[in-house]
Amino acid sequence: MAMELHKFHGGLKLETHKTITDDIVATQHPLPARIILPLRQHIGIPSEPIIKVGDHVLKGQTIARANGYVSIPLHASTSGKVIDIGDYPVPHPAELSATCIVIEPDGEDKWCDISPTHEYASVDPKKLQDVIRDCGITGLGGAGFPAHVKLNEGVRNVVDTLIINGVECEPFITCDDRLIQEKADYVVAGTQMIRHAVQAKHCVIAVEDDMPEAYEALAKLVSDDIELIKVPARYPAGSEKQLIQVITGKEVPSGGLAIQIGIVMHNVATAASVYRAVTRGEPLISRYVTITGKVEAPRNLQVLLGTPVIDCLKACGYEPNDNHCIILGGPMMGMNVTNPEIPITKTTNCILVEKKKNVTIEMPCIRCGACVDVCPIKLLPQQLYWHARSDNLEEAQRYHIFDCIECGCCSYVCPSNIPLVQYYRYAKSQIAAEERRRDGADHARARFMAHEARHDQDQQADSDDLPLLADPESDVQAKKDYIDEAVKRTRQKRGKQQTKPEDKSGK
Amino acid sequence: MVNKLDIISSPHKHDGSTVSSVMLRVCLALVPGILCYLWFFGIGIVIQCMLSIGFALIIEALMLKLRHRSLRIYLHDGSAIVTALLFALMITPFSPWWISLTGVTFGLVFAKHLYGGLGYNPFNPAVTGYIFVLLCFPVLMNHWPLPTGLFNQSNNATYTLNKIFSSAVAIPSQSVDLSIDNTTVINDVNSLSGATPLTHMQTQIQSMEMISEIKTDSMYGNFGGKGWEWISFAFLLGGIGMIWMKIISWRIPVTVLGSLFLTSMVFNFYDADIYASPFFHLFSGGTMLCAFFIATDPVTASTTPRGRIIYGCIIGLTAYVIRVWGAFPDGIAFAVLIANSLVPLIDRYTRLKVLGES
Amino acid sequence: MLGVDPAIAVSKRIEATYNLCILMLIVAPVTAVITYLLHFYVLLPLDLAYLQLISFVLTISATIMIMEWFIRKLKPALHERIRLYIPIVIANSTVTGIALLNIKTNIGVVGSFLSGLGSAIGFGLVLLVITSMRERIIDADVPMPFQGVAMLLITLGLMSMAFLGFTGIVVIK
Amino acid sequence: MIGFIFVLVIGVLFVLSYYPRRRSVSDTQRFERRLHQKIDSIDSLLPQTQCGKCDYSGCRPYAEAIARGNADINQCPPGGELTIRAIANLLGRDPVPFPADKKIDSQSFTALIDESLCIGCVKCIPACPVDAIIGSRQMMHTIIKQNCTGCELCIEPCPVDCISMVPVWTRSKEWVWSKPGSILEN
Repeated sequence: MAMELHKFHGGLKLETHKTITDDIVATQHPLPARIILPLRQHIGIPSEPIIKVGDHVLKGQTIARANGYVSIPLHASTSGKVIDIGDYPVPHPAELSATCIVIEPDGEDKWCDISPTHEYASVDPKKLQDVIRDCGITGLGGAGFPAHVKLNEGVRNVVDTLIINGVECEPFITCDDRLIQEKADYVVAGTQMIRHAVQAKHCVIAVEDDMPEAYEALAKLVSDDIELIKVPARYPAGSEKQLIQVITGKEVPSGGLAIQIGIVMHNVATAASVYRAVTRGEPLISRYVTITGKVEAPRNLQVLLGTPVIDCLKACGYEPNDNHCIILGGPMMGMNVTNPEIPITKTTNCILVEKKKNVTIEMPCIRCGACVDVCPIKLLPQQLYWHARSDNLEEAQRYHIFDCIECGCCSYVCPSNIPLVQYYRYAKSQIAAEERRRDGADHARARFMAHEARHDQDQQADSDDLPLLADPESDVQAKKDYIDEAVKRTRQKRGKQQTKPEDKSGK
Repeated sequence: MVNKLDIISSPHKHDGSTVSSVMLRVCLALVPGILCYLWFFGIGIVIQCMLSIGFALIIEALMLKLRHRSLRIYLHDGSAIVTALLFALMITPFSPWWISLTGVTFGLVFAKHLYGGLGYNPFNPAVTGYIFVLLCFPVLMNHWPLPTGLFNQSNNATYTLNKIFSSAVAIPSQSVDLSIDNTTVINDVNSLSGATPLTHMQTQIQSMEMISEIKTDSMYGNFGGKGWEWISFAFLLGGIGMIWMKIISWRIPVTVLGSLFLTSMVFNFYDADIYASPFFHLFSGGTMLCAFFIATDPVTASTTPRGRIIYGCIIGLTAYVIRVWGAFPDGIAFAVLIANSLVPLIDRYTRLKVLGES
Repeated sequence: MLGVDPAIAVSKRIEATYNLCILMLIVAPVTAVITYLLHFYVLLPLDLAYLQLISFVLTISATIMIMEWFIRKLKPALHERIRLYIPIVIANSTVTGIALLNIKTNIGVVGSFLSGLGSAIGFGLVLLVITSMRERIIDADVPMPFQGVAMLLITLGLMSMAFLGFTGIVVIK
Repeated sequence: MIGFIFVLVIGVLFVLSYYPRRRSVSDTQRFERRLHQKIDSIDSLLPQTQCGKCDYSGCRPYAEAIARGNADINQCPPGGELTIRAIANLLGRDPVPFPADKKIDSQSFTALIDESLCIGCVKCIPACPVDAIIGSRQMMHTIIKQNCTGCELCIEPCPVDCISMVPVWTRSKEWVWSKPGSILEN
C-alpha cells in the first residue's frame, strides 16, 4: 500500500557532505591498545560490574549485570585482562568522568560460547525480548534507549506500525547508509524479528531519497509485507516525531511516546544487531562509525565498542591541529570533544573533524521569527529564549520547553547568532536541578522536623524528673533556694543522728 | 573536567546571516522609494535622510557610551540607520533641521535605549519620534512640497536648502516672491504650503464637498496623489523584494493592506461621495511605507504567525478609522503605535499549537 | 485611561488582573443602575442634587459591601478570588465616574446598565494590556534608575501618546 | 433640612452594610489561618538548610518574618536568585536583587570531617539540624553526604576544627549547563 507522504513544519535544507564517505566500503578497525567500556552507555540505570580487576575475559562475555528494568548488561568487546574498574572521562559535554571497565586486549580475540536461538518465528515474543536484552542492545540511532523496553511496550499495547528508521538527515554521517549497502540481509531479517516481537500489523523501512544504492540493496530483499519508503531529504527528517509525521501523518502527543499512537520505531543498526543477537547469539560489541571531515582518508569503520576516539582518528590519518575541533556526532547535534581519549560508546555514530566555528558575537534577539519558521516542533524559540534568559522557568515550561528536541535549526538560522540550544539546555537542566533541590529541601525539612521532635522529647523527658535543674532558663535564685533547702534537710538528718549518740555536742 | 564557560553547544554550523546584513537589505529595499521621492519632490528628501542618519548615529553612539556597551558591535548593527531613514521618509522634506534632530533623539532615547537597546523596545523608535514631532509642531508638519518635478524652481537645491537651514516658520498663506534669481513668482496659495492629497481630501470632505469635485484639483493623479502614487508603488516594489528575500514574513503587510482595502471598499460602496476609493487609501500618504517597513519591524511587531495576522488587521482598521473620522490626515503612524502597545497582549494569547498538542 | 490607577498596583501578575476584572464586571453595572435610580427617583424629587457626590460614594460602598456579603454566602470560591480587590474597587474613580457620566447623559436605566458593563469590559482590556506590557518590561534590560514603576509610567506615557491619534472622533455634545 | 435627614439615612445604610463583616467573629481565626497558609507556602520555597544565613534561626522563622512583612525576600544565600524569583511570584512583588554583602554561593557544598583530627567529642551531632552526622563518644564521626545541606552549623562547635566544606561532586545526571556568557554584559 503506497502511503502518500506528509510534510512536517519547518526543517532545513542542508548540504549533506555525504559523498565524502558514502561510497567507500567500511573496513574493520584493528584491536586498540586499551578498551574502555563505560557502565552507562544507554538511557537508564548504569549496569553493575560482575568481574574483578585482574580477571581474564573472553570476547562477548557479560562483564556487567543489568541493574533494574531500564538497564542493559555490558559485554567485553574482545578477550583480554581487566586492568581497572575506575573513573575515566566519558563522552559528555563537560567530559565528566564515570565508572568504566578497562580491558587490555590479549590479541587472541577468542569468542566465549554463545547460544544462538533457532527458528525465531516459533519462539514466543516475550522470550525474544529477553534474548535481545541479554545481548545488551540499545537504540543505535543516537538516543541509546534500551531496545527491550520499547519491545516490551509493543507487547503490552497494540502496535499498528513498526518503522525502521534509516533516514540519516544530519550532514556528514553515512554509517547507516553503509550498513544498509553492506548488510541489507541483516537489516531485513532483523526487521522481521522485531516485527515478530511486537506483533506489528504494518512494517515500514524508511530511507532518505539521497541514498539510492541503499534503496536498491533493500528493494532486492524486501518481501511484500515490508513497505520500503523514500523520504525527502530534509533536516531533521530522521528524528522520531518528524519521521512518524512524514510517513503516517499522525503526531506524537506532546510530552508523550510514539507507542501511544501505536507506533514503534527502531534504527536500522538496531535491527541489524537484533539479527546478530538472535540468530548468532552475538551481543552488541561493535558498530559502524563514520570518520569524516578534515582527515586524509575519511571512511566508515566497524569499530569495537570502547576504542578510544583518537585511535580511530589516527587510523584515518588525522594529525592534531589547533584550529580544528573534534565533534562526536553530526555538525548539528554533535558534541564538541577536547580530550580525544574518550571511548566510542553504543550511541556514537560519527566522529567529525571540522574547522573551529569562528567566535561570533551574540547580538540581542530582534524577534524576527526566522526560528519560528524552521522549528520542526512548532515551538516559539524566541519566547523560550526570552524566558530562559530571564530565568523565568515556569513560563518556559508553559511554552513546552521540554518538547524541544535540540535539533539546532533555530540557532542555525538566527541572524543574531544566539546559541539558542544552549539556552534551552540551560533552562532544562536548571528546571531539573530545581526539582532535585526541592526534593532535597522536602527531605531536609522532614529530617529537621524529626530532629526537633526528638529534641523536644528529650527535653520533656529531662524536665519531668528534675523540674528545676532540667529547666535551664529558670532563674538562678530559685536554684539557690532549692540547694539551701537540700543542705538544711541533710544537716537535720545528720543532726538527728548526732544528737542521738552525742546529744551534748549538738547544742 | 572542562571549564563550564568555554563549552561550545551543539549546532556547530550557522547560515551566516547577521543583524547588520538584515538591516542593510532593508535599506536597499528602501532605495527605490527614495529615488522616486527624489524624482518627484526634489532633493529635500536626500538632505533629510543625511541629517537624520547623522543625528541618529551621534545619539546611538552617545547612548551606547552611557550604557557602556562596546560601540564597535552595536553601531554597525545598522538599526539606527534604518530608524533614521524611516523617520526621514515620514516627515516633510521641507521640515527644518531641528525637527529631525528632536524626532530622532526622542525616538532613539525614549523608545529604544531606555528599554535596553535593540530587541527590548516595545515601540518602534521611528514612529514614536514622528508622532512626537507631529504632536509638537503640527503646523510645520503640514508643509509639503508639490510634485512638480526635480528641476522645477520650487524644488531645486538652493530653495530647499535655505528652507531647511535658515527659514523660520514659513507663513503659507501669503504669496511671497521667493525666487532668488527672480524667476516667476509663486502666488498660488497651495503651491507653497502644499497639502498632501490626503490632507486636502480630508479638509474638503469636512467642508461637505463631493469627492468627484475634489478629484478635479490639479494635485490628483489617476489613483493617488500625483507624485505620491508612484512613490507608494516604489515602496510596494521594495516591500515585495523584502518578502522575496525572506527578511519579513508576508503576513503583516498583506493583512495591513488587505484590511485597509476591505474596509475602505465597504464604505466606498456605502457612499462613494464621502468615502474615498480603496486604491486612493492604499496608494496615498504613508500606507505602503508603513505596511512594508514600519509595521513589519521585527522587534516591535508580534512574533507568532497568528498574532501577526491580528496585528496587521488592527493596524489596517485603526488607520482607516483615524483617517476618515479622526483629526489627523494620515492615521497609519498612530495605528502602528497603538498596535505596538497591544503586541504583548496578542503574543500572550496567540501561542502556537505545539506538535502533538491536543 | 480614567481610573486606571489601581492597574499599577495590581498588574504584577496576570491572575491578579483576571480577578480584578471579574470583580469589576460584577460591581460596575449594578452600582451604575443603583446610582442612576437613586439620582432620578430620590435626589431630584427632594431637589437634593447638590448631595450627589457624597451620596454616590456612600451608596456605592454600601452596595459593594452587601454584594460581598452575598458572594461570600453563595459562592465562597469566587469570593476567595476577589476578596483582595474589594477595597481597590470601592475607592476606584471608574465606578463613580460611570455613575456621574450616566447622570450627565441621562441615558435611562438600561443605558446605565450597559454603560456600566461596557466600561467594566474596557477597564479589563486596558488592565490586560498594561499587565502583559509590564511583564515584558520586567525582563527588559532597563538601566538602574528606571527599574520598576518608572519604566511603566514612561510606557504608559508612550501608549497614551499613541491613543492621542483618536482625538476628534468622539464629539461630545 | 431634608438633605440632613437624607445623609443620615444613607449613613445608617452604610454602617449597616458593615454589619455582616463584624458579625463573623471568626475573622481573626480566619486571618490567622490565612497567615499560616501563607507561611507554609513561603516555607515550601525555601531550601530548608536551616543555616541561619538569613539572620533568622531557621527557614520557617524566616518564612514567618516574610509573611509578617518584617523581612525582605532576598536574605537567603543558599536559595539564590531562583528562590527570590519564586517568592516574588508567589507574593506578587518585584524580584529584589541580592544585597552586595551577601555572597551567593553558586556551587553547592557539603561538610567533610577530617578523620585524622576528629576526637569523637559528639559536640557537632546535636548542632546538625538534619542529623547528617553519625558517631558516638570517643568514636569516629562521619557525615552522610546525601543528607548534608551545607549549612556550615557544625563547623563552629567542633573544638578541633576538623570539619571543612567541599564542593559537591557532580555526577553526569546532575550536571547543569551554564547560561551562555552573553556579550551584553561587557
